[in-house]
Amino acid sequence: MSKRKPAEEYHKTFAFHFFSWLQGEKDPYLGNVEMKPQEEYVIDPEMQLRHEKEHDAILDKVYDMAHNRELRLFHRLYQATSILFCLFLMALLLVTISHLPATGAAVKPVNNEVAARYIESGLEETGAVNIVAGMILDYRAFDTLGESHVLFVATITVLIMLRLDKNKKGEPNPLTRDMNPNDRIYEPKNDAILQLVASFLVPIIIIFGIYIILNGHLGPGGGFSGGAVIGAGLILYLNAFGFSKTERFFTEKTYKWICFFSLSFYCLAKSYSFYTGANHLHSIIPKGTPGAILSSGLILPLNIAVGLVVACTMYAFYAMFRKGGF
Amino acid sequence: MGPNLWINYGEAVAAILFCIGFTNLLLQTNLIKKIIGLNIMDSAIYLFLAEKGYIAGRTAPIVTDGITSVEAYINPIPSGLVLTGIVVSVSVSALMLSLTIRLYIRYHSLDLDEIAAQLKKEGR
Amino acid sequence: MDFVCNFPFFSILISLFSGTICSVLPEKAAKAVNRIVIAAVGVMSGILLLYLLGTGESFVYWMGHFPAPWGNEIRAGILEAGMALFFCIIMYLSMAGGAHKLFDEVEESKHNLYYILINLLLSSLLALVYTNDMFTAYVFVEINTISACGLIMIRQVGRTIEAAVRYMIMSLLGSGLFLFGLCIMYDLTGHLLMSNIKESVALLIQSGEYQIPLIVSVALMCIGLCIKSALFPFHAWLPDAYGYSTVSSAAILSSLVSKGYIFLLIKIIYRVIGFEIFNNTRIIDVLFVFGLLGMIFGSLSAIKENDIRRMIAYSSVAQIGYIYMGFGMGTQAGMVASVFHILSHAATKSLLFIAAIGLTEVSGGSRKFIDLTGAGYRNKWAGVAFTAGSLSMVGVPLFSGFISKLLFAQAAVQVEGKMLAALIVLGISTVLNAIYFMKTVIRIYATTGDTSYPCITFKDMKVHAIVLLFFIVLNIILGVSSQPIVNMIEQGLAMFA
Amino acid sequence: MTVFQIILMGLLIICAVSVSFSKNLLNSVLIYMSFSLVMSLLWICLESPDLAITEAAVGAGITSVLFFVTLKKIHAINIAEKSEEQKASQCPAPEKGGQDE
Repeated sequence: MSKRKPAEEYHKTFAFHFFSWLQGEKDPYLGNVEMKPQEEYVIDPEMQLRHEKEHDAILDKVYDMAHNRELRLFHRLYQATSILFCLFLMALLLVTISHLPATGAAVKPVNNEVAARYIESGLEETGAVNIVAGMILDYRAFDTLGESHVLFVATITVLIMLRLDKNKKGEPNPLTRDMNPNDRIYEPKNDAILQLVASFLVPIIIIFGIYIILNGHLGPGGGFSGGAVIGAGLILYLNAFGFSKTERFFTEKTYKWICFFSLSFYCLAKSYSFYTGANHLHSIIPKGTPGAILSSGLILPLNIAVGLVVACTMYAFYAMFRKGGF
Repeated sequence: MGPNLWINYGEAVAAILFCIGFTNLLLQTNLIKKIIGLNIMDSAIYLFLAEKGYIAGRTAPIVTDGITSVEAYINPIPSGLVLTGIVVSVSVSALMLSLTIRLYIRYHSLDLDEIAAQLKKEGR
Repeated sequence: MDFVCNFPFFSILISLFSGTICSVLPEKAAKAVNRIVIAAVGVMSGILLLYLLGTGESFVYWMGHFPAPWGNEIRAGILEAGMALFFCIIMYLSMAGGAHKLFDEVEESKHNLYYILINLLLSSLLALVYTNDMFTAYVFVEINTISACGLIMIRQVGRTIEAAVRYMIMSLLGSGLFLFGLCIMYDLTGHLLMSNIKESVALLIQSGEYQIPLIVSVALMCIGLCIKSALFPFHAWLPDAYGYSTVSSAAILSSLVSKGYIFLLIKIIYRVIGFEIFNNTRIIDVLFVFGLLGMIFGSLSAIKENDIRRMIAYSSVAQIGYIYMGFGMGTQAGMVASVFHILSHAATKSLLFIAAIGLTEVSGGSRKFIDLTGAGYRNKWAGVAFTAGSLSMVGVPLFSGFISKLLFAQAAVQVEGKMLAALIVLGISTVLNAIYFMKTVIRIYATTGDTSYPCITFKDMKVHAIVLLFFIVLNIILGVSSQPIVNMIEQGLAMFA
Repeated sequence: MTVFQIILMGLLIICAVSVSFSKNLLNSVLIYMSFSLVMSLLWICLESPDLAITEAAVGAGITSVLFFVTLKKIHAINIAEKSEEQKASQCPAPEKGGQDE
């Protein structure tokens, strides 16, 4: 590369274009690529040596079986008891299972009046063609309310663990240094194949996810599976185009408010239905004609709320794992 | 031994998988493998539960052609319970994985005993 | 139906919903919301308790439009309302007492997340207390586990993260076993609601069908909950988790989270299996033995420890052993003693944790006994409170610990075969308790202490001192007016059946 | 259909056992992914399409992606084999073999 020419001039030469094409920064067909290709992760040899030394010292201490007979005995004992316990548990469970009612039989304790009522009057009482959806979102809705909060609290704990906040003075978190810097600076490699495929697939995946959510009361599916599909689509988009593109429409604020509104709607709607149910009041929510898309009372809106929460949560998990924030 | 072991082969498989997962959780030193063992254990329970609802020769509980007789569909309750359970298991594994990342960044190890020894050495 | 009957439902929903709200609020507002919610739930539980004492009958509350075997239910009786009230009091006091430490130990931008966790923990505890459905119990057990894990690891030092991993692994083993037991039980009875399962179980016992699966299922559920509440051989995660997390977390974890699981176990014994049927199995003998072992080994580990927080944590292992010993006796009196010990231990243990933080503050932040010498003079309030807590733990009259030991001894006398073992171990354990707690008390009142540390007066720590005062008063109330509380527990247990 | 179910269940057990014994973390995650896929097929056989969709989207999709990111974060994808070799060459380490079940 020529060093005699000033930078501006050099940028116009063929050599510059050629070399930048060679390094993958520029594509004659797509134009400038956003970022440099990812460098291979190279461990700092000094760090590596230090870690290995520490590691060996620790290993010597922990697994120094020759000098530490007590420890060895304990390890052996632990392994032996664990294996014995598991074998015992397996034998116990197999014996138990051999005494359980036969699988596939129509007459057994499980198939009692509860299941019968769900099947026979589920369509009438909940308006949902998919009996499972009717069951989890109407008959046993309290479980499902708890379930969505399990997801919520798991996100909160992941945020606590992995979100890298700046401290009071605006300095970055000291952990940022320890996290692999390569992964944060060089975002996903701008791969033309991946981008082309993603631009095909992402809309299809997201539309399919929306179909699953909206169809939850009519066929297999529902808020959770549809939300997971949409989340997978968003993750694919992120991988293909990088954080700078997704940040245009999805930041932490978006996530916070979507989650807040969906969960609040869920809580309030279900509170209303629990309250009216327990106090034997008439619920004003119409059931609609079974089979139509706008039917089955609260099930469709609840599915949409759950779907939004799940999609955002899945994307948030991925973003947290990837770079410690959105 | 009771009479139904060979008829209940699905449940038996579930029990075996449960024990494999359990053993993994107890004996693996690597945290990632522990987490996989945990997921296998959870899946085994869900398989067990789903087998409970299955009735031979009947179809999935989605009303078709307006037929709402009990003889047409399998039991919908276990499916609903498993659906709830899967959500719980995915949340738990995300949480465990995030803990693993933090531990690795701090201690460069995935072995809990080793980390405990490092902690002892640091004296904190 | 009276309007009061809505209160259990309101308290669960308010605390769930406040968790969602706190996620968009800044820290100060989140703290206010958190305090208001805990206070409101406490007041509601109190009113509910008075109402139930008036009517003398428990009631069920539909969660939805469908009656018992089809819909979901919650149920409230005297014991449930009392527990909810007690949990709220302890939680409020622990939060207030540890609030000033929270800011040193947790990253600043994550304070509001702490309040979310507390709100969700409260809702899951309330749901565990009130629920009448086994699967709902499982879901809320999971919420409880995850938020407890969050409380441990929010102070991000290596020890707590490692402790959180250990805690999660043990807890998930427990959840897995519990869920498997639940599935077998569902297969045998076809129901998930507690009262319906109980009817079916009674029928099964009469007809003699499915005996083996029934016992296995009960055993699996028991083992699962024992693991989750850190009964003796499964306590490896406990000292680090309680010893290094923030002080509010340690107080809440030791006095509420493990007690929530134990309360669920009591509910299962009474409302799912039936007390007599449970007592005819061999499971109670196993619980009895592990309880005794826990009482001795927990205390022995506590004696060896030279870190004050970890010592208190090991003492928890011993106290949980007491509770399971009460279950193992298999009599009504043993059960009453256990329930009373849940209350007394919760009140005392959170007092000890909160007082210990006051002592370490005046010793340069060190928790080693050697640095704590003379700390009782430097922080008089914390010293007095710690002494009161220790006396209660050892079982000195006037304090709650004495009454629970008395109840255990009375219950043990009624049981043939287990009397000797129970009384001997109770004696040994009391002596061991006295050794390690009195050692600490003597240490903090030794006059040879390092005088270079600053003294703290009442003005510097008003809230902390008032909280400690409340805890001491709570302990003395439990110790002095124990008879009405014991009567209430008996009444509540009778309502369970 | 029964034969098909039995084959699937056999696959499940094979997957679960080989996860436990595989040395490479990337391999075990891939095997776990196929475990989830087999599971979702099995749920179709058990007439629970809801579960099949959810398992395919969550077990084989999201959970595995999270595993992959974790592996990337802890550099297990690149250096797992290298360090195994190093360890083997540096010390014979019989004690480690006992740990690895």
